[in-house]
Amino acid sequence: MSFLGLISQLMAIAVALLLAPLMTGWVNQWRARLQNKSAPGLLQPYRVLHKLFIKESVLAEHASTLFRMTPYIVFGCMLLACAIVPTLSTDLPLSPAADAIALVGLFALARVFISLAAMDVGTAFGSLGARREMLVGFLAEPALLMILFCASMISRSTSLTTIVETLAHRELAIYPSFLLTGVAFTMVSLAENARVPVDNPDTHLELTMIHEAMILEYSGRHLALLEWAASMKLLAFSCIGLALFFPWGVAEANAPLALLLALPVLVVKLAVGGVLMALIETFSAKMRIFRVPEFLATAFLLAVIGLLVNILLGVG
Amino acid sequence: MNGVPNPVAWVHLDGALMVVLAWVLIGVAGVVALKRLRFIAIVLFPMSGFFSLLLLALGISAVISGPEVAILPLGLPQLPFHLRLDSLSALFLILIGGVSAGVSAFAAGYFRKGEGTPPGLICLEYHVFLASIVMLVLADDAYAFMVAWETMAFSSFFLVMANHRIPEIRNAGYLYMLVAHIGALGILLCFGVLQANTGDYTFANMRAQQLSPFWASVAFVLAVFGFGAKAGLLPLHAWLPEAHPAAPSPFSALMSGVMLKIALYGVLRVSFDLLQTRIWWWGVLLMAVGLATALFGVVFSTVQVEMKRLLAYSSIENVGLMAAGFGLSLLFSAYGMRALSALALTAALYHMLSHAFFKSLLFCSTGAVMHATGERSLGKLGGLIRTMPWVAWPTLVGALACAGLPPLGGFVAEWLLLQSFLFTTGLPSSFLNMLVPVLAALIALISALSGYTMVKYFGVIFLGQPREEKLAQAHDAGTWERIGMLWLVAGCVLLGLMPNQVIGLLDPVTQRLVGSGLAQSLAGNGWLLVPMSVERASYAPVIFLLGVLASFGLAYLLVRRLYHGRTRRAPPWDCGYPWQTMRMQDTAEGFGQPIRQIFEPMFRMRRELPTPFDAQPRYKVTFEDPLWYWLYLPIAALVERISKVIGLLQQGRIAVYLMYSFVTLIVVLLVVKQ
Amino acid sequence: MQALLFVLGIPLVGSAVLGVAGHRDFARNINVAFSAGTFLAACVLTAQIVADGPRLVFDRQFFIDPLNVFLVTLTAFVGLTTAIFSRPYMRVEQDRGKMTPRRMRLYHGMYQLFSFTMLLALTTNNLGILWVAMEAATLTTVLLVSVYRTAASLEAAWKYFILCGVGIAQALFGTVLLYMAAEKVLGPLGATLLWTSLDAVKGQLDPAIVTLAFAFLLIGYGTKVGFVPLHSWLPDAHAEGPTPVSAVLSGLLLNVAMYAVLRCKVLTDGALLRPLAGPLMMGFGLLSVVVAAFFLSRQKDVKRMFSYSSIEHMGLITFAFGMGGPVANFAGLLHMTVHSLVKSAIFYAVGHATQKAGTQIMSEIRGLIKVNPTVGWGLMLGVMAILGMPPFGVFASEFLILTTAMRDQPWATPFLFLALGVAFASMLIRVLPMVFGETTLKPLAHPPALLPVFVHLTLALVLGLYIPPYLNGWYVQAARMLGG
Amino acid sequence: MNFVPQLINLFATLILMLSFAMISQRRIVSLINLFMLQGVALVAASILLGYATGQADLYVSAALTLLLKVILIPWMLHRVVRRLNVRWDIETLINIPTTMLVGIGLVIFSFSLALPISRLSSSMAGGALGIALSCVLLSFMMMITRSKAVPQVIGFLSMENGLIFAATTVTNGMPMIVEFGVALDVLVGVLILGVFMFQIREKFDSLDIHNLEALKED
Repeated sequence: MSFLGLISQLMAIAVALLLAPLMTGWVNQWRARLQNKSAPGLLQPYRVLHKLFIKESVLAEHASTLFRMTPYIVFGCMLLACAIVPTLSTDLPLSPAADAIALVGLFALARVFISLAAMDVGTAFGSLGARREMLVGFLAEPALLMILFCASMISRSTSLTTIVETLAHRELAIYPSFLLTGVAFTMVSLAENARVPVDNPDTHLELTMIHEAMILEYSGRHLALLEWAASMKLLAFSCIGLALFFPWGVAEANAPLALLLALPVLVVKLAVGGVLMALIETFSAKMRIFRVPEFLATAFLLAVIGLLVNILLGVG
Repeated sequence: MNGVPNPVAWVHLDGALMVVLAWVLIGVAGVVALKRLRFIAIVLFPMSGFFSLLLLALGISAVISGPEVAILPLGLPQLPFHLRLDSLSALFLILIGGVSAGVSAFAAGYFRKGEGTPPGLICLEYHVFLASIVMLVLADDAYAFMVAWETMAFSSFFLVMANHRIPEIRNAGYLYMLVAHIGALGILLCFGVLQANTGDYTFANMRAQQLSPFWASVAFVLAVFGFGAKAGLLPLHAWLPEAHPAAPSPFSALMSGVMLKIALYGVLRVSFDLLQTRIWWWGVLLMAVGLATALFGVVFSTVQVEMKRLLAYSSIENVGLMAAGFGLSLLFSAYGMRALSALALTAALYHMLSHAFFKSLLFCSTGAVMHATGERSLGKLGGLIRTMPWVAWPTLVGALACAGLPPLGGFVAEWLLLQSFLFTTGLPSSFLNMLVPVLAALIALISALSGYTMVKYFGVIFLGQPREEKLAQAHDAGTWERIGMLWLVAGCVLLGLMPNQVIGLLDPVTQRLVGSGLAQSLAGNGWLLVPMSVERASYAPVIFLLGVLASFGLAYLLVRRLYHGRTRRAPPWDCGYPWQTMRMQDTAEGFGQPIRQIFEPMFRMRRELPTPFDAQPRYKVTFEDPLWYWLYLPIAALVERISKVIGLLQQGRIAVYLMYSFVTLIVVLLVVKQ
Repeated sequence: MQALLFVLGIPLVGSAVLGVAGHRDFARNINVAFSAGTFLAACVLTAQIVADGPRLVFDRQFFIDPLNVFLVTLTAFVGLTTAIFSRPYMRVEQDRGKMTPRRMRLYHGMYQLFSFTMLLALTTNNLGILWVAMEAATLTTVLLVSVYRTAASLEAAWKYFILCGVGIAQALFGTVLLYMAAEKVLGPLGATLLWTSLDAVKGQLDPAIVTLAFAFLLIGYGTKVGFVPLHSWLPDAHAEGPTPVSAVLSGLLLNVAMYAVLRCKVLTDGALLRPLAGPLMMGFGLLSVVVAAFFLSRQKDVKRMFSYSSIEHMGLITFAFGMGGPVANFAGLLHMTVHSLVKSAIFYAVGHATQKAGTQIMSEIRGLIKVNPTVGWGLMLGVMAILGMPPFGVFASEFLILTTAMRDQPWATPFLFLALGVAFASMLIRVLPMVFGETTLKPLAHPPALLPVFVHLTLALVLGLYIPPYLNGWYVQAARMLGG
Repeated sequence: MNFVPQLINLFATLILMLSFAMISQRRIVSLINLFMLQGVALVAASILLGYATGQADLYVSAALTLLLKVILIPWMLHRVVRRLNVRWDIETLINIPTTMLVGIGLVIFSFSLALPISRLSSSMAGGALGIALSCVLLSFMMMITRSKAVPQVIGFLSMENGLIFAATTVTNGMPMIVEFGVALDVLVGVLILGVFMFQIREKFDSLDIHNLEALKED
C-alpha cells in the first residue's frame, strides 16, 4: 500500500469520527426546522457526547462483563465499517480486508452484540428491544446484501472499492435496477438507523421503541460510545448510498488533488442526503411494529427484483 | 485417481487402523470396568481423546500425501475389506479427530451416575461408534462401507437410548433407527446399481463402470435418499430433532458434529467419486432439497423452546446449506466449469468443518448447563453467565460462529458460499443463470435468521436474570469439560482466522473430486483470502479482527485517558419502572413469536386465545411439523390398512387354508401347462 | 463310512432309550449327550467330506456332498444347543405342571427321532426315502407341537398335520412323476429314484413330465418351507409348541424342506430348456416376503411374530435361489445358515422371557434388560441380527441378495425394499419395549441357559465379518452344484 | 391276453367313480365303506398289473394296501366312530351338486394335464395317470368341503389311495423300501389322527372342525 493510500485511509477514519456527529446534528436540525420547532445547534451532538463522557457511568448491579464490553465492540465495528467504505478515496489499504459481504457481517456483529447487551440486564424493555432489533435485522441484512450484490453484478466484484471505481468510471448508462435498489436501500437504511417510520430516534418510554429500548440501561461513557457509533453507522450508510448511486468525485489511487477535492464533494453530498432524510422522516408517520416486517420484506423483494432485472437485462 | 499408491508412506492408513483398534480396546476396557465410573471418566475417555489428536495429525499429513490402500482379511470371502485413504477420507479423518478430541475430553467430565445405561456400556458404544466412523471413511468397497455404516447406526442407536427409562427417548430411538435403516436399504440398492452386475463390489470397479444416464440417475437419487435420511435432509428429517435431544449431550455433539457430516461424505463419495457421469439436474435437485431443508430448519429452530431441539433444527439448517453447496458444485462440474465448481465445493466443505466444531461446542455447553441446572427448557433458564462463565464465554464464541458472524469460521464458509452463488453468470442455461443468484438471497435470509436464533439461544440461557431460584447456585463446568470446550473454541477461532491454511488442506480434495482448487489463486496473498482475484473479492479475517480490536483498544484507552473510568453499580433503571421481576423478561416463546407470525404457513399451529371474561386467562399455542402429518402418519396409516386387509387371509378356518393350497396348486399347474 | 452310521444311528438309539426312560431327571442330560454325539459324528463326517469330496455309500442309497453335509452339521449343532437350552426350560415347564413325566418321555423321544428324520432326509440319495423322511418329520413334530395337550396346541397340531400331510402328498405325486420320467430313461430296473442317477441323466428326462413333477414337488415341499399361500400352519405350529420345538422347527425343519426343493430344482433346471423353477421360486419368495412383512406388523404373540419372520426369511432365501447364479446361490446358502443360527437364538431368549413373564403376549413383557440384562441383550442383539444389522451374517446375505437383485431383477427390488422396511418397523417397535424400559417380570427358579444364545450370536457375528476358508469352500461348491 | 389293460382301466374308472361317490356321500359309516371299496379296487388293480407284468413286488404292495386300506384303517375308523358315536349325517360346506360339478371340471382339467404325459408311459396302464390325478384332486376337494374331522381324515386317506394308484399303474410300483416307508407313514399318521380325535373330542366334546378356529389373525 502506498503512502498516499495510508494518508487517505487515515483521512477516511478521521472524517468518519469527526463528521458523523455533525451529520446527525445536521439531520436533527433540519427535521426540527421542517417540523417548525426551534432547532438545536449544529454542534449539539458534540456537546452531548462530551457531557456523557464526563459523567460517570451507572451500571445495573448484575450487569456482566459482556454488558461493559459491548459499547467498545460496537464502536470498533462501526469505525471499521467507516474505514472500509470508500468515502473520500478508493485507494484504501484496509478495504481488501472486508468486501461488501464482510461489511454486512460487520453490521450484523454489532447488532448481535448490542442485542445481547440489551438482554444482559434482564429488564422487560431491554429484551423486548433486542428481539425487535433482531427482527429488523434478519430482514434488513439480506436486503442490504442484495442491494450490494446488485451493484457487484454490474462490477463483477464484491469488493467495495472496485464497485465504486467501476460505477464511477462507466459511461453514463441508465440502470433500471438502480431505481428499485435505490428505493430498497433507502428503506433499509431508515430501518437500520432506527429512523421514522421504523423507529423514532428521539423518544424514550414508547412501547414501540427499538434502539432506545436496547440502550436504556447505558449511561455515561458507554452511552456516549453507543451514540457515537450510531451516528457513525448513519454516516457509513449514507456513504454507501452515495458510493453506490452517486459515486462521482471519489478520489482514485495516487491522485492527491482529487483527494483534497473529495472532501468538500462528500460534505455537499452528505448535506443533501441529510436534508432528504429529514424530509422523509417528517413526511412519514411511524408505523406499528407489526408492520415493520412487511416494510422490510418489501425492501428485500425490491432488491431481489433489482437483481433479477440486472440479470434479465444482461448486465455484467 | 486410484493409481498405484506410493509404498513409502503407508504409515497413515496403518496409524488410522491403530487408532481404530485402540478405540475398540478402550471400549472393551469400559465393559470390563462396567460400573467403575471414576476409572472410565478419568482414564479411558481422556485416553481416547489423545488418540483423537493422533488421528487429527494423521489426517492432516495424509491429505497432502498420496492415496494409500490396504486389504483386511475380513468380510466376505470373495470380498475382503478394501481400505483406501485418499484426500477425501483424510479430510474426514481431520474432522473426526478434531471434534472427537474435544468431545471426548468433555465426556470425561460429563458422565455422572444414573444415565440409565451403565457407564462402561456407554463407553463401549461411544468408542465403537467412533471406530466404525473411521472405518466407514476408510472403506473402499461396498460391503465394508455398509458394515461400518450400519455399525455406526446401531451403536449410535444404543447411545440415543442410553436413558431408556423414559418412553419419549425410546420412541426417539425407534424413529431414529427406523429412518436410518430405510436409508441404509436405499444405499444398499444404490451400490447394487453401481456394481453393474459385475458382482465386484470394490469402489475401484464401480469407478470403472460406465453407467447409462438412466442407471446413473437411479444411483444418484438412491444415494441422495439414503444418505439424506441420515443427514436429515427434507423430508426425512423427522428423526433428528427427536434423537439429538434424547442422546447424552457429548453424543449429541458427535451426532450433530460428525455423523451428519459422514452422511454427506457418502453423498460426496458416490456422486463425485464413484459416479463418472454428472447430469445438470442432479445439482439442481440437490440445491433445491438443500435450501428447502435449510429454510425449514432455521425457521423451526427460531421457535423452539428447548435447548437441544433448537440446536438440532439448526443442524438441519446447516446440513441443508452444505447440501446446497454440493449441489451447486455438481451443477458447475456438470457443465465443466471447474474453478467455480471447486469454489462451491470448498465453501461447502469449509462450512462442514466449521459447523462440526461450533455445533459440537454448543451441544457440549447445553450438556454442561443441563448438568448444572437439570433444566433443558429455555423458559426456566437465564442469567447463567454470572454463575458459570466457563460455559458462557465458549458458548458465546460458538453462537457467534453459528450465526455466521465475522471473524469466525461460520462466516468464512458463508462468505465463500455467497461468492460461489453470486458469480454464476455463464451457465449455459439462462434460466439457471437467473435462478442461482436469487438463491443467494435465500441463503442470506437463512444465515440472518440463524443469527436471530443464536441471539435467542445465548441471550435466554446465559443473559438476563435467572428465571428460577435454583439457578443461583448452578455450579460451573469441571476441568475436563472446560478443556473440551476450549479445544472446540480454538477450532472455531482457527477456522475463522486462517482460511488460507484450511483451504490449502481442502485443495487436494477439490482437485480430486472436481479437478480444480483454490490454492493457486490463494498463493502469494498472505493473509488475504482471495478465491478468484483481489479485484473481485477478498477477505482478511485477521486484519478484520485486528481492525476491530485496535479501535476497541484505542477507544478504551482514549476514553480512560481523556476522561475517567468511574462506574457506579445501581439497580437497573428500566425507565424507572420499580417492580422488576425475572418474569418480566422476554421468554423463549416470546422471542420466537414474530417468526411464527411471519412464517405462519410453515407450521401446523393451534391457538387457544383467552376471552376477556376468563377468571385466569391462559394463552396456549402449539405448533408441529406439518410434514409429520403429510408424510409420516399417512404412510403408517397405509401400512396399517394393508396389514389389516392381509390379516383377513388368516381367519383360522382349516377349510379355507386347504382351499388356498388347492387353488395354489391349480394355478401353478395352469402356469406350468403353458 | 462309519461317521454316517453314527450320525444316523445315535439319534435313532437315543429316541429308543429316551422313549423308555425319558421321564427321569437324568433324561435331560442324556438328551444333551446324544445330541452331542450326533454333532461329533457330523463333524467327523464333514471333515471326511471336505477332505475327499462327495461320496455315495451303502449301495448308493446315501449321498453326501457339500450341499447337504453343511446342513447336516448345522442341524446337528442346532440340535445340540437346543437340547442344552431345553434343560432348564423344560424343568421350569415341569415345575409349572405343564409337562407330566409321560409327556417328558414323549418329548425327549420325539426330539431325538425328529433329528433322526431330518438327518435322514438330508443324507438320503433316494427321493422316495426323502419323501418318507419328510413325512416322518412332520409326524414327529406334530406330536411335539401337541405335547402340551392344550386346546390351542391340539388345534395347531391338527392344522399342521392336515395341511402338511396334504402338501406332502402332492410331493409324493411329484416323486411318482419323476420316477416315471426316469424309468423311461433308466429302464424299470435302473436305480430310478436315486438322485445321483437322475442327476446324471437329467438332460434326457422328458420335459413335459418333469415340468408337471416339479409343480407338484414345489407345492408339496413348499408347504413345509412355508411359501405364502401354503404357510397357514406355520405360525400356529411355532407359537403353540414348546419353545425348543419352535426353535428347531424354524431353525432346521424349514431348511430341510428348502433342501428338498433345491434338489428338485437342480433336476428340473437340468431337464428343462426354458427357465421354470427360477421364476416360480422367485414369485413364491417375493410373495412370502411381502405378505409376511405385513403380517408381522399386527402380531401380539411374540413367538407368532418370530415365526412370521421365519416365513419372511425363507421367502428371501427362496428368492435368492430363484435368481440363481453363483452370488445369489452363495447368498441363499449363507442366509440359510445364519437364519437358523440367529432365529433359534432368538427363540431361546424369547423362551426365557416368556417364562419370566408367564405369557407370550408381547404387551405384557417389559423391561427384560432390568431383570436379566443378558437375556435382554441377547434378545435385542438377536433381533438386530435377524433384522439385517451388520456385522451379523444375515446382513451379509441380504447385502448380496439385494445388490444382485438390483441389476438382475430390478422389478423385484421395490417389493423387497418395502417388505424389509415394514418388517424392520414392525418388529423393532414390538421388541424395544420388551427389552428396555421399566419391568414387570420376575426372576426364575432355574438359571437360564444363555450359552446357546451367545454362541449362536457369536457365530452369526463371525460369519458376517469373516467366513473361514473351508466353510467358504463348502458354500462355493454347493453354490456351483446348484448352478444358475 | 390284451384285455388286462382294459380290466385295469375298468378298475381305474371304478376308483374314480368311488371317489365321486364319496364326495356325494353324507353318512360317515357308508363313507368308510366306500373308502374300503376303493381300497379293494386298488388292490385288485395292482394284483392284475403284477400278474400281467410279473413283478413280484406289486403283489407285496397289493398285500400292504389290503392290510392297511382295506382291513386295518377301516376297522379303526369304524371303531372311532362307534366310540365317539359320530355316526350322524354330515352337513357339507358347499352343497353336493355344486361339488359334483366342480369335480367334473377337475376331472377334465387333470385329464388335459395327464394326456400328453400318459401316452409316454411305459406301463400298460398309462392312461390311469389322469384318473389318479383326478382322484387326488377330488379327495382334496372333499377335504375342503367336509366340516367334520373324520371325513377329512378319510379324504386324506383316499388321496393317499390316488397316489398309490398312480405309483402302481404308471410306474409298476415304487421300490419296495419306499412302499414300506409310505405305508408306515400312513399307518402312524392314522394312529396319531385317531389319538387326536379322542383328545379333540374330550376338549371340545365334538369333532366339528369349527371348534378349531381359535388361532387366527385378529
